[in-house]
Amino acid sequence: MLVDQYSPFEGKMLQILDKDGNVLDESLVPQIPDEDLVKLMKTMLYTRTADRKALMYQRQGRMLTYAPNEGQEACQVGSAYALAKKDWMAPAFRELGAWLQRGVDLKTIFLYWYGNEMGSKVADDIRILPVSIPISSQCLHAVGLAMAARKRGLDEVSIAYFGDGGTSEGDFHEALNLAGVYKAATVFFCQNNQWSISVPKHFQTASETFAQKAYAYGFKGIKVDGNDILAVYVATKEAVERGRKGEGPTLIEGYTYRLGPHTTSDDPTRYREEQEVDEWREKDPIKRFRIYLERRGLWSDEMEKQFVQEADEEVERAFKEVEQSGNTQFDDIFKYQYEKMTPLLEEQYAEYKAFFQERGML
Amino acid sequence: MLVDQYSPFEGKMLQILDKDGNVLDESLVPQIPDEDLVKLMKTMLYTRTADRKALMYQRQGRMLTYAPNEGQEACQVGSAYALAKKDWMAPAFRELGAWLQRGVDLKTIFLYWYGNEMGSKVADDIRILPVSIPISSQCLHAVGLAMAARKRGLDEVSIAYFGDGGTSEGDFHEALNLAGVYKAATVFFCQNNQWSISVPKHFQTASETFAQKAYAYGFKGIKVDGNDILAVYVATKEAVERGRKGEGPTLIEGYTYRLGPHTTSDDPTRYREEQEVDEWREKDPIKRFRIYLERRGLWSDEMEKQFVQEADEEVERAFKEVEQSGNTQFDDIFKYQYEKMTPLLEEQYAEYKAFFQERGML
Amino acid sequence: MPVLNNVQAVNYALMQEMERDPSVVVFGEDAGYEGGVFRATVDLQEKFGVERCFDTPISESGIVGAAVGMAINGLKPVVELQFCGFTYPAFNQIISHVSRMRNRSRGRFTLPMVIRFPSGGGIRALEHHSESPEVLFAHIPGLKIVMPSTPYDTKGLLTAAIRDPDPVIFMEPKRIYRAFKQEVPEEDYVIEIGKANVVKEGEDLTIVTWGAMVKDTLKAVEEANKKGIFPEVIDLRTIAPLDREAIIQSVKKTGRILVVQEAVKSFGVASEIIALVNEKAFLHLEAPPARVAAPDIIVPLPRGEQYYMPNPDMIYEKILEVVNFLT
Amino acid sequence: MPVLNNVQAVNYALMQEMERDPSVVVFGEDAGYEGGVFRATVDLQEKFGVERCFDTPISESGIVGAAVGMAINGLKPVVELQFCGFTYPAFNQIISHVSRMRNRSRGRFTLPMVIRFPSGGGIRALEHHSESPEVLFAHIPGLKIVMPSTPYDTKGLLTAAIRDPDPVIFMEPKRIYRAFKQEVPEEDYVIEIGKANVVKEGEDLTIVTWGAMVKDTLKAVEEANKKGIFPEVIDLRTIAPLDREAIIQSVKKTGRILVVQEAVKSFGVASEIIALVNEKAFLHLEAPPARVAAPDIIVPLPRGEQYYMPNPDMIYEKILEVVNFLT
Ligand SMILES: Cc1ncc(C[n+]2csc(CCOP(=O)(O)OP(=O)(O)O)c2C)c(N)n1
Ligand SMILES: Cc1ncc(C[n+]2csc(CCOP(=O)(O)OP(=O)(O)O)c2C)c(N)n1
Ligand SMILES: [Mg+2]
Ligand SMILES: [Mg+2]
Repeated sequence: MLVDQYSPFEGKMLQILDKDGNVLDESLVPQIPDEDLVKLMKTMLYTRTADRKALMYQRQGRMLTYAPNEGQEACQVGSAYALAKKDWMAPAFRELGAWLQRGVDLKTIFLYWYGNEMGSKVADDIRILPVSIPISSQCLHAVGLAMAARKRGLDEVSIAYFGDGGTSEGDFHEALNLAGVYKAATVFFCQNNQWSISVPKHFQTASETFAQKAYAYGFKGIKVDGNDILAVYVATKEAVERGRKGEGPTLIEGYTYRLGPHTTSDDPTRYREEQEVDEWREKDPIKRFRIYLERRGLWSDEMEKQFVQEADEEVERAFKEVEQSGNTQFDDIFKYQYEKMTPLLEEQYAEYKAFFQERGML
Repeated sequence: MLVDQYSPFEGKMLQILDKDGNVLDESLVPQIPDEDLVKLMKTMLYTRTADRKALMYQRQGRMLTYAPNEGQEACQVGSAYALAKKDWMAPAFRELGAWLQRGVDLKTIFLYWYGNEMGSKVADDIRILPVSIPISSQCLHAVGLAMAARKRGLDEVSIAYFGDGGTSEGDFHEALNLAGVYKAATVFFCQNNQWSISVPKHFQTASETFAQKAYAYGFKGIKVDGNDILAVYVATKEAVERGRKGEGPTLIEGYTYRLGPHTTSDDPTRYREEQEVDEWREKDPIKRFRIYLERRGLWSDEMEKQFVQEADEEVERAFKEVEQSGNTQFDDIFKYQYEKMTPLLEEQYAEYKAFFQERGML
Repeated sequence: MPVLNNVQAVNYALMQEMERDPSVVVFGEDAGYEGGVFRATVDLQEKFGVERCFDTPISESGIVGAAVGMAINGLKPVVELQFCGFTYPAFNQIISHVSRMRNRSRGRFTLPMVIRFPSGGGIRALEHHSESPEVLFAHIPGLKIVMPSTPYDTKGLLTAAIRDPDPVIFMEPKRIYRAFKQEVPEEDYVIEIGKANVVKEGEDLTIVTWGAMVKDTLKAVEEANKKGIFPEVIDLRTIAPLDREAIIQSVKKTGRILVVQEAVKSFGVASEIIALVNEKAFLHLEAPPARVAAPDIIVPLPRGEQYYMPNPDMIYEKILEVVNFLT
Repeated sequence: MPVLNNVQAVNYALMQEMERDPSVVVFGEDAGYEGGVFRATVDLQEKFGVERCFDTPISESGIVGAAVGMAINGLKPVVELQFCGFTYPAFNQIISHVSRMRNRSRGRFTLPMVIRFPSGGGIRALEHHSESPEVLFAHIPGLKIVMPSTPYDTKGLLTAAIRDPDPVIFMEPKRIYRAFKQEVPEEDYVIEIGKANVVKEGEDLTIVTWGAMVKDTLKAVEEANKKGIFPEVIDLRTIAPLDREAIIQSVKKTGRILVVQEAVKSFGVASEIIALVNEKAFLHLEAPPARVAAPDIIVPLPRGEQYYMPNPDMIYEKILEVVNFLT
């Protein structure tokens, strides 16, 4: 098993494609149908397109705070691809690629970042929890999802995403510990993007790697090149399969980088060097996968140009729809506190409704 | 260094005296003056005497809830002996031996268990924090104490005590993580007494050992035979010295056993086998140290008999004093909320005082 | 009909609901094999197996957070937190997720779960074992807060809580866990969450209280009765949502109100009730709304607790004060 | 005199206190190198070194718990929690230790520490960034809760908080961090914790408010003035301990009271103020004490926030209602 071959204590990191798209070890290359390889490429590109445009909309004052994804596409698309439809995903807040790979439509995602809760009401057949802002709190939900599945005799697996900074919170610890004790079929996916807002990872923990933290909980961790979609996929796939077979949780550290700002409120030039960013641009996850696919004859400049143009238009369309109809309905802010409004809420609802109606605000 | 020689990942446990008092490795025996060896024995015996009598007083309805210590004397006395006077101790709630070794007088300790906050007002020159009930919350205080010392240019070390169950809490994690990041001079002493109330340790964590959890935080952990006072002392001493030199924290797992009930409210026969307790009685920390000292000509039946009798009387005296004057003074429940009573408290104080005075209750 | 005390009624309700609904699972620290430090979950593991009633590591945030995931994935978790003072480590999960998942997901993900714990003081326990934190939960939209005062209510309310489609904080006044017994129907019944109970009708004064203070209040009321004073006593049963109707109607009748709470006085549930009465029945008030509560101090260790806990004598005095007030 | 906005006043107070007292240390998530996500701690690391102003891992319980130990061992920690909604993971440390260490140790261990965080809504932020949790802290004995509303007050109150021998929760209304500037004296001054500020004298009605709502209230009051209504406006400055004298005296004068709070209505600070007024000035009341607050719902994401936040218009309406009430 890979988790045994790549011990974080020995400083190992699983990598299949190097930064220039060369295959380092043919025996590790997963059996992915050509069609899917192309789709993965497209999803990464679509993610980047949507991400950049979201940032742009925000700069134009049309979108609210947004947490950019650029650089982490392989971590997200690759790991999400390893899940079955029945599996559960518990994201943090920077998981655009994972959401898209999961099949959530961009309009819904944009609606959330536009500032409307309806953007967290994903289609019923897609198993993804809403964005979770309190750091690492969602890790516990993932454990609960997997525990419930087991108790109900279902072989569903869950995946939780969190960052390098997320490993510092008590909830991260409690989640991994519970998962170890109950052998929960949870994949803990740490996107180590080197930064937590302005704080570099070595101020988060003195641990050499994040992957090794798994050993404190009686299970295994593996560090993978998070910019190598094949490595990410292979490691996640193994973890998912082990979970599915009842072999418990796995911690995966995806070694990657946030190329953009923390959020649109952040100015990274305050705390990091341009040079570091440039170095990581060299390791771009899309770039290397493009070369790999080109070499396999599955991708070309032309295909890319055409796809990106289509994507661009689609993203634009999605956002414009959100802009047109994305405002929160007054009723909705009262309607979902409980299954049934309490008498107090009924009263307040009527009062507020009258207030805003009188002023022509509804 | 011992922490390097005894890797928890290799299943190693530091032991110097076996359960029958035989020295396993002469080279490990610490240089402790004979006089101190005798004192350590006495402190362990005194702890046990006080502990058993506390239990008895509670059974007689004279003492409130009490958390017995029996079986863990070596862990506590041995580790506390490794501290300098300037060092700080942050106990949980089952640390009678550590309190006594630290020099706190029994009357104060009994006053606490008798139900009076004055029992947490330890003499100013003894650096021990009050009993901390919320599991593992005190670990963070220990880190803060050590960080403050460093910032103030002092070489004080802190030690935090907690149980096997304590490692499951978020605060345990955050404390070890912070200590790792700041290289805090904190010794984390986990008394793995196999049980957390009714829950056996393998339901607390899937980790093979508690000691190995240190590696998640970038520092080292060591498992020691917690019923062997020499091993406990040696490991703690090394940890304290490393902390003092600025080499950061250490996690020590003292492998031990709680021979008594969790607290006086607990009935351990509900959840564990008599046989298990018997086996651990064989490994009694006092028994083996007695043999060791006898062989070194430092201890005898006679000495023990005499000491225990004196201890018995002293404990009795201490408790009786508490019984006589241990009630909480009415004023005290208002006086220490803030440095100065707020106007509201002044008013409430006067009201309540009048109420109880009218009824002859003050 | 079985005759049960309060903690047995908890156990009985859990037992029956677990039987009725296979999706109900019960867990917490020591809640499995041993059946809880107060024996509230005793026999459940034996009866329903370790998959449905089990022990957890000591991690309150973990317990509640895992329950969130389980509730989303088809179960009805009823979790036990060991003591009121150990709910705080779970506050982030409770406030940031338990109360919010339905609203956040606009109804897609709902949390039919219950968080139970023994609450309040008066058992001469260690620090942190005597808290009355109800207002901390009551201020949080999206939660329901229930506190029973009798075995009959305990069964009916806990059953309702488990069946509720929304998360319920179920606080059990530990001081009266074993204080008295009552006949508790074997059959299935629920007491509606959000409805108060008029335990004693009266004309002279409305007393609103809940949990263990109901018993103390009734003692004081007995004394008052001897003086010819007949208060109406309302047992809230549910703290949030408040049964505003019941309170307001009663105050409109009596013109006077006293709220009795075990928690410290300031910024507590009593304050809200008084504010409410001001807004809804101000012109009916014939005396200043009053409170009996603990002083604003940290719960003392047991040798000081008698000075802290509101007691029947204090309630009695306050009844006289309110009733004798002349505008 | 420097002209500063609120967040600059925070920074200025920290700077001066760190200069004055070498035992003051400042830390939190991003509070070191970058100077905080709101720039409240900017330049402090550069000026005082990494030992006195530093970044922490993302662990709120850890930050507060470590501060407890530091305060015991001779430092004066002033910690920043990044947002109001991220204080919850630290609740156990705050409630179980910060508020209690002095009392628990009968005065031996005291905690001269400050927990600062940006509070309240109105900045179109993500979920959990708009909470007004003041009442959750106010109910806890042993804490002091401060919320300034102007740069001048910010400096004076934060200075007082840092020098206070007891722990202070210092809530900074982020909506007005940069809303306006004011002259702030360079010299050392403190504003006494526990004392409210009558920001506008008046006869017709007492309005009690705090934090960002002071500004909105003054807007509404301006409108009311145009109608010949002259409310007295009290800025609490300190939520706990409440300045009861100031409130009661004013109500005795005006006979009417309106409390304006940004938090959800039920079980909030306003309720306590109303309960207090009932107890202390009932016979002076000429109208039902009233509240303007947010409805009892979870703070909506930004596209719904305008329906949630109390606004000057609502306050104005309520002023009319209270003033026009005839008994
Ligand atoms: C409990 C909590 N504390 C603080 C924050 C504020 N915050 C938002 S993102 C962030 C940094 C997260 O870093 P990391 O986990 O590495 O994820 P990344 O942003 O790099 O994806 C912080 C501190 C929060 N959201 N929740
Ligand atoms: C936060 C918190 N949760 C629960 C408890 C209740 N409790 C008291 S002791 C205990 C078990 C502790 O086990 P361990 O840490 O192994 O210490 P031991 O009792 O064995 O010394 C529990 C659950 C508590 N004190 N604090
Ligand atoms: Mg990161
Ligand atoms: Mg234990």
